[in-house]
Amino acid sequence: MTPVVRLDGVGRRFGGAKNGVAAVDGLDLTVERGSFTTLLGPSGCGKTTTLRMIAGFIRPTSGRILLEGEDATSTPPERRNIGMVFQSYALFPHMSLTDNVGFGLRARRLPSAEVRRRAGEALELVGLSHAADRKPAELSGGQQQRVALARAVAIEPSVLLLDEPLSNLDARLRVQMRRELLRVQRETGVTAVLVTHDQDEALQLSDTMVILNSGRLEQQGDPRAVFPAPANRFVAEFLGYDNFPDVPGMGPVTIRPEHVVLSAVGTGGGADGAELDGTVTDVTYQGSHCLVGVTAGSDRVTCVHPGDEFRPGDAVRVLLPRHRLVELADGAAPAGAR
Amino acid sequence: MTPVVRLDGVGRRFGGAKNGVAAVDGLDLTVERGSFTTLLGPSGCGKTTTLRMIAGFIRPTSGRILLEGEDATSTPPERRNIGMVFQSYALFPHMSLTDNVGFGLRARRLPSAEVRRRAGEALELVGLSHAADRKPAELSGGQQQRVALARAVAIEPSVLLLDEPLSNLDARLRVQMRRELLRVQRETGVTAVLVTHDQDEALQLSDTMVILNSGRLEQQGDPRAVFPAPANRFVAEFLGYDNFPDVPGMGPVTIRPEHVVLSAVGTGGGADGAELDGTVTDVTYQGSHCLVGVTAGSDRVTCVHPGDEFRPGDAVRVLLPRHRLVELADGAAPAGAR
Amino acid sequence: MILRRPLLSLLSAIAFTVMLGPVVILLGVAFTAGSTLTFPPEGLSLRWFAAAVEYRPFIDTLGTSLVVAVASTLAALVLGVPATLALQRGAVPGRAVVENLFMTPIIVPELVLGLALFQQFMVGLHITALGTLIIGHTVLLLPYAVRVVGASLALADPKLEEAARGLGAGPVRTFFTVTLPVMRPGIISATILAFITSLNNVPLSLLLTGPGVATLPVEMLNYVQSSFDPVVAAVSVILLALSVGVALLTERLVGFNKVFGR
Amino acid sequence: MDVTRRVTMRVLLLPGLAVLLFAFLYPVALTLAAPPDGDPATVARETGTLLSDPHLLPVIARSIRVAVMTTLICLLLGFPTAYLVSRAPARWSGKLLALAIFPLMLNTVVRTYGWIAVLGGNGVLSTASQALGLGRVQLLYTETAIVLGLVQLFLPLMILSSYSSLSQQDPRLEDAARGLGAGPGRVFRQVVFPLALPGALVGCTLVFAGSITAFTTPQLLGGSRERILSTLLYSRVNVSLDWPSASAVALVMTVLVLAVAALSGRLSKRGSTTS
Amino acid sequence: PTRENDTDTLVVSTFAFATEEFMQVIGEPFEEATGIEVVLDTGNNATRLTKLRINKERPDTDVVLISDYYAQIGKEMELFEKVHPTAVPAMAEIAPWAVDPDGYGPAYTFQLLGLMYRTDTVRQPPDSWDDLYESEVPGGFALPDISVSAGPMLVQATAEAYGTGPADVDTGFERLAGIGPEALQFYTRSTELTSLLERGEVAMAPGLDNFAMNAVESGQPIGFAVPDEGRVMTANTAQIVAGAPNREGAQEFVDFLLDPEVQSEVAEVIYDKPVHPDAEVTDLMTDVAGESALDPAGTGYHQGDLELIAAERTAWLDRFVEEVAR
Ligand SMILES: Nc1ncnc2c1ncn2[C@@H]1O[C@H](COP(=O)(O)OP(=O)(O)OP(=O)(O)O)[C@@H](O)[C@H]1O
Ligand SMILES: Nc1ncnc2c1ncn2[C@@H]1O[C@H](COP(=O)(O)OP(=O)(O)OP(=O)(O)O)[C@@H](O)[C@H]1O
Ligand SMILES: NCCCCNCCCN
Ligand SMILES: [Mg+2]
Ligand SMILES: [Mg+2]
Repeated sequence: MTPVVRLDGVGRRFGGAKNGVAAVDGLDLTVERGSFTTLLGPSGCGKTTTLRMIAGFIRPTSGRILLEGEDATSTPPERRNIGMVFQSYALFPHMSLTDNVGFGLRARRLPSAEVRRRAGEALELVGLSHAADRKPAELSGGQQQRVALARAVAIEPSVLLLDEPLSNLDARLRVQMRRELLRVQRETGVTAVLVTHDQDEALQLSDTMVILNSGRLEQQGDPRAVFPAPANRFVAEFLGYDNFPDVPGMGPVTIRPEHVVLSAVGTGGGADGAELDGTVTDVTYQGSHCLVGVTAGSDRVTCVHPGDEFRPGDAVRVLLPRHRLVELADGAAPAGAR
Repeated sequence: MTPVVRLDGVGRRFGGAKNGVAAVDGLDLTVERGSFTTLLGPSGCGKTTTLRMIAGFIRPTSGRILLEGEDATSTPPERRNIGMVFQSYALFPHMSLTDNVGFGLRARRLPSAEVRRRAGEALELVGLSHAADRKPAELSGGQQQRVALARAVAIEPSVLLLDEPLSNLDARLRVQMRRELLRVQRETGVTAVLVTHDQDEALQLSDTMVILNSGRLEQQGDPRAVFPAPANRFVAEFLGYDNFPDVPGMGPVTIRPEHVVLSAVGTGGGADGAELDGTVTDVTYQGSHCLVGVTAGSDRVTCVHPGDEFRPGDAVRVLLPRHRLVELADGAAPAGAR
Repeated sequence: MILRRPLLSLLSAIAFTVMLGPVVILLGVAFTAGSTLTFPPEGLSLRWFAAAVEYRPFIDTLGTSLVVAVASTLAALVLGVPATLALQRGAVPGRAVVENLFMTPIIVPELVLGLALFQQFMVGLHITALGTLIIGHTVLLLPYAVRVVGASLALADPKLEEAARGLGAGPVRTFFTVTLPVMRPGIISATILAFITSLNNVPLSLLLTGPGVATLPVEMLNYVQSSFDPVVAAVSVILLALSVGVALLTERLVGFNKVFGR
Repeated sequence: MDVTRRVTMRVLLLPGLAVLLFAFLYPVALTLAAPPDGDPATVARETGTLLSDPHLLPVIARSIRVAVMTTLICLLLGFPTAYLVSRAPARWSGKLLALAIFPLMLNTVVRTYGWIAVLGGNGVLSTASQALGLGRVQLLYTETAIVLGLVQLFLPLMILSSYSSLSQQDPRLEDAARGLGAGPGRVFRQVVFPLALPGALVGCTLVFAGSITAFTTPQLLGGSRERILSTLLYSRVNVSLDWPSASAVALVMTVLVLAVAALSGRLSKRGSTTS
Repeated sequence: PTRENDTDTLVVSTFAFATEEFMQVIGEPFEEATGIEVVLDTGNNATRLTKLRINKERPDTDVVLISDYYAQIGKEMELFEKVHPTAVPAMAEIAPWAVDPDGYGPAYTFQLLGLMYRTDTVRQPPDSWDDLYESEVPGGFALPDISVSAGPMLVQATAEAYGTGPADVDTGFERLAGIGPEALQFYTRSTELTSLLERGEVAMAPGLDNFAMNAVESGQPIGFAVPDEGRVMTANTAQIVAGAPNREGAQEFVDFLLDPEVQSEVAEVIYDKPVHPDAEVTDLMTDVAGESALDPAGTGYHQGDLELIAAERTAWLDRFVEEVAR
């Protein structure tokens, strides 16, 4: 089966060939029909640029983009049959929900009865039939989000592009909308590509996650394959592997805070893994657990600990279970704050 | 010791006494010196309004506000000695960082050498000394955030007010800035009041968390006291207690997903608690664990499960350990989506 | 852009042609060696510029025009900026009505305003011609000040002012150190528009002249009533060059797109 | 504090309002109602005459026609220009805007004489047309000439007001519309234009008001045959010195402009039930 | 600022035309002769009359130089003083037609209505209004708008040539209505007319002899013809404002203006034809208007019925637009 989208060595520079920036740099990418792909990476890594190239809003400066197997590198956006959901929703403020959702159908010159019917169905899908005649300003953020989704799927696009569609929502609503999104994608069977910088979102939603760094691909695959085996330090850090201890006899390794076992000095011991003695430097209460920072020699280790019994200054023993240690291909520099 | 801030039956209506809305309704609140207090609650519950009344930007329509023990209900904001950090940062776009940070000091007519020195120190505190001469537009979001913080603490305010200062930042940066915020607060010893709707943020940062709902106080206290014992269903839901099962012989109870124990039917058993048999309806991969949704009779239970072995349709046994069940004072209506 | 938008580009090309065509003609006429206002010009010379600079009434009235333009622009800003502030930030009741009220001077024929001011102010209240001119122009420019400055203030984050107050700046200090600088682009563009409008105004100024007091455009109008040579074109080019100088400086310093947009 | 603030704010409004009332509304109302050699009754009578004289009604009609045509053409030419300028790269948009503001600085009389040199029977246009074998064209002293002159006069105002609306538009709305399958034309008509309508309407009001009250251009380009309200006003004030009758003309003009301003306000409100 | 009994300055309201030359040949010599400072207030007839009317109670102007038509309106509004012949001795010396029959200020210069034409396209120089009214004008023609002095003058000249006399307005309008639709333009400024002629947009137009002087002097193919019948002229008059703050100065000024030497200078420099018989008329003036430049009344020129025009002014305006400018 031809992939819905294929990027073939796609690059995009901004601001001239000489002193410009390469926002995207020789990216190869394949999006399979019906799949949910997420593009994950830190701010400025080129996620939006990639998505906008797929949508046709900007053109690659190198490489090719194939849609449904055909070269679409220079097809204008309105002839790509692509549904796009923007971070800011970009709803037409002067149109009712029905008109917003029906816009793409009208652009396809469908008869107006048909437009109304399908716009109605799309609104139904996102549970907003009752508000069909309202204007976007009369909706809450979550509702606007759903309209944007309905508008994008109403045209039955060959691929649905979503640029951080949830990041304007508050935490609770974000979780709720993620479910909604997944449900709509499954129900309609649409191929989806979602941009996010939230690893939870990527893990939860995607069939394939694509991790980008500075316009280049770092790792790609099923979350269940990528998550337990980050290819390098950049990916590991990005996926929440906060600890990079020096373990004697091993190359660069990493371990997740929730896999580190913490005990009072003198207790426990004997388990298979590396053991370090250290001192608690900070404790962050997180409700169902605490995040405990421990300094052990030159290493700093962060542990998720179910109890709340440690206090800064306590001497503790840190166990890094062998089967939880993940070996890294490189010791690349950390992702670094913006 | 007199509390730095005291709200005494403070209320605020918008839009006339008759048909207006009470954004804040008879709120009593005490902020102790040097403490970190968070105001937590869903959108529209009155958090911003409360903060703006403390800052003096709007006046209460009822009740009194005491600052340092003195009635300040009608003191204009410029005479309250309050540092404020806005969600949008509100940095002065036409001034350099030094001038932004020194603004409050110049307003206090300090000699300019002194202004420069203290602005420099404040920028040092947030690690931006190197950018002192830039304009805000030349900074990244996280850097702007830090300037806003430096500007607010530079005046050595008696209380630092922060209105969702982190919600414009992306997830990674948010976590990083939280630490930064806490470090600055501890280092300077300033009294801080922070508004958020993110429970993690509140748990992590606060000495006292104040949970508001529709302008009224729902619960207040040390997170370590509030979190394990939510007073009612509203607070429980807000703190992430997703399950409200019917347990025979008990009143309304709740339990966190991570405390529910899931096993294949037939295994386990015998532990102290309620047991339910059910069917897996959905599994959400979250990297280090899965969220498993189970339907058991009329109940829906969400469980955090460390493994990834369950699939929708599997028959499972759900254990609700007795010591994890939290009894609720009421069965109040859920917080409801916006 | 041009290739992607052929129709829009064509319309816009027509727009610029219509707007700038007369400028080209004006230049041609002003530099002509001939003695009539014909286009294309008959040879090139600077003689009409020499004549323009030597013609006393133009020099004398240019002074008056500049005084009136500067004074009325300043007055319009001094009155208009606080009013704008109140309209944008002050929760003024009946705001729409007040806002429209400030727009009314541009809808009444200026000839009528001129007659009214002459009758009620110059004659009724014995205000000098210069004073009445300045008052009249101030009224005429008020809408520009309120509208253009208002547009820029509407875009500024109101939280900035709260931030300043919270940092201990009183209302006055807040205004001068935060609000005013934030409004700067709007104020600059309002200043340019207002100044140019005043400098070119004829109908309002027509009656508001007195012994020894007239404005340059009125004098130019008088001049073309009686002799029709390229002197007036030359004066226009001089004025144009002055205005363009100011405009270029503004574009250099601020950027017109910032001034009129975002 | 919000009370003192509110009071302060209203105080700020006072000087401007006072000047407006004292130096504009009061003298204008007084002069319109009781011009030299007239009283309110005379003015009312003259207004009645103006509105019933079959020879003067066409003048009103022509004024409206000219102003409407000018406004529409300014909109047709100015809005697309503002759009292109607003979407041009920043380093271009400033210069293009400067170019568009340029004509505001030209003296009206001189500018209008420029048109005479273009539109006359022996003018640039006619010469070109004759060279092409299309014969002599005499556009001067026609309604077309008035409209053309006024369009040139007021295009900058239309461009500026539209630009300020357009530059505030979220550019992603255009992306969204194109992504949904709308071609550039449809995006422009259904998204860009409706959203910039408030700015365009302000521009229309300014242009309409300007066209109704402009005098020099219609007088020089239209001539006596194409008499409109402003030239009628001029002849009442400046030739026959018939001030009551001039007041009547001015009243009609003012009412016309107010009506258009109200209409555009209403359209703008209806169009922008936006956020 | 009101002036009361201000004998040091003299405010002269005058045409905004050649003001520099005006000061040079009249203003400054007068200042030298009397020690009174001359201040000009310039503007067109109507604007200045409007200001006088509104200022009537407390005038700040002493002398007004104004066209006869507006002078007539001003008289009816009681804006001017009658001038006692002893106060302005020169009034006894000037051409009799220039003395106001009602005793107001005298005419001090005059302009003749005739036919301006292009000498290259109009082969046979016109010699009668018939050349306008009864023949096709090759190259087209323009007419004065009713709002310029030549407009009402043309109505009266036509009335006189084809009707019972200058007051036979119906005939005047009727004849004009016959040619109105053919006119290219109704000019509203003298410069508009000269520009039309110079650019060859029209070949003929009724106009005042002064309009032609510049063109003739600079050798352009433009001529001026005096019609055989229907000769109407317009005069510029010097009026003393009722209640003038400096009445004596005003009287002296009017007398000065009529002085033959001053009149000669004015003719030479400003191209205004004198009313004092002893003043010198330039060759250019006689080249353009012939004998009539020397003695207009002698060749049958007259000012028409000013009272009639003044009384009917708004009606004429509208009538012109309705019947002629079509
Ligand atoms: N129009 C443009 N002109 C110049 N540089 C640009 C432009 N658009 C993007 N860039 C640059 O290209 C890089 C990638 O940008 P992009 O918007 O694709 O990042 P992103 O991964 O979407 O980041 P974020 O998470 O912050 O949205 C950045 O360095 C950005 O500054
Ligand atoms: N100026 C105002 N006029 C009218 N109503 C207002 C005003 N400000 C706030 N409200 C209303 O008061 C209530 C509380 O608003 P507030 O801004 O304090 O909420 P919040 O808790 O900060 O919400 P969010 O998390 O969305 O910022 C809301 O219902 C809001 O609509
Ligand atoms: N004559 C009335 C014109 C009114 C419009 N003024 C607009 C001026 C633009 N600079
Ligand atoms: Mg992005
Ligand atoms: Mg808030």
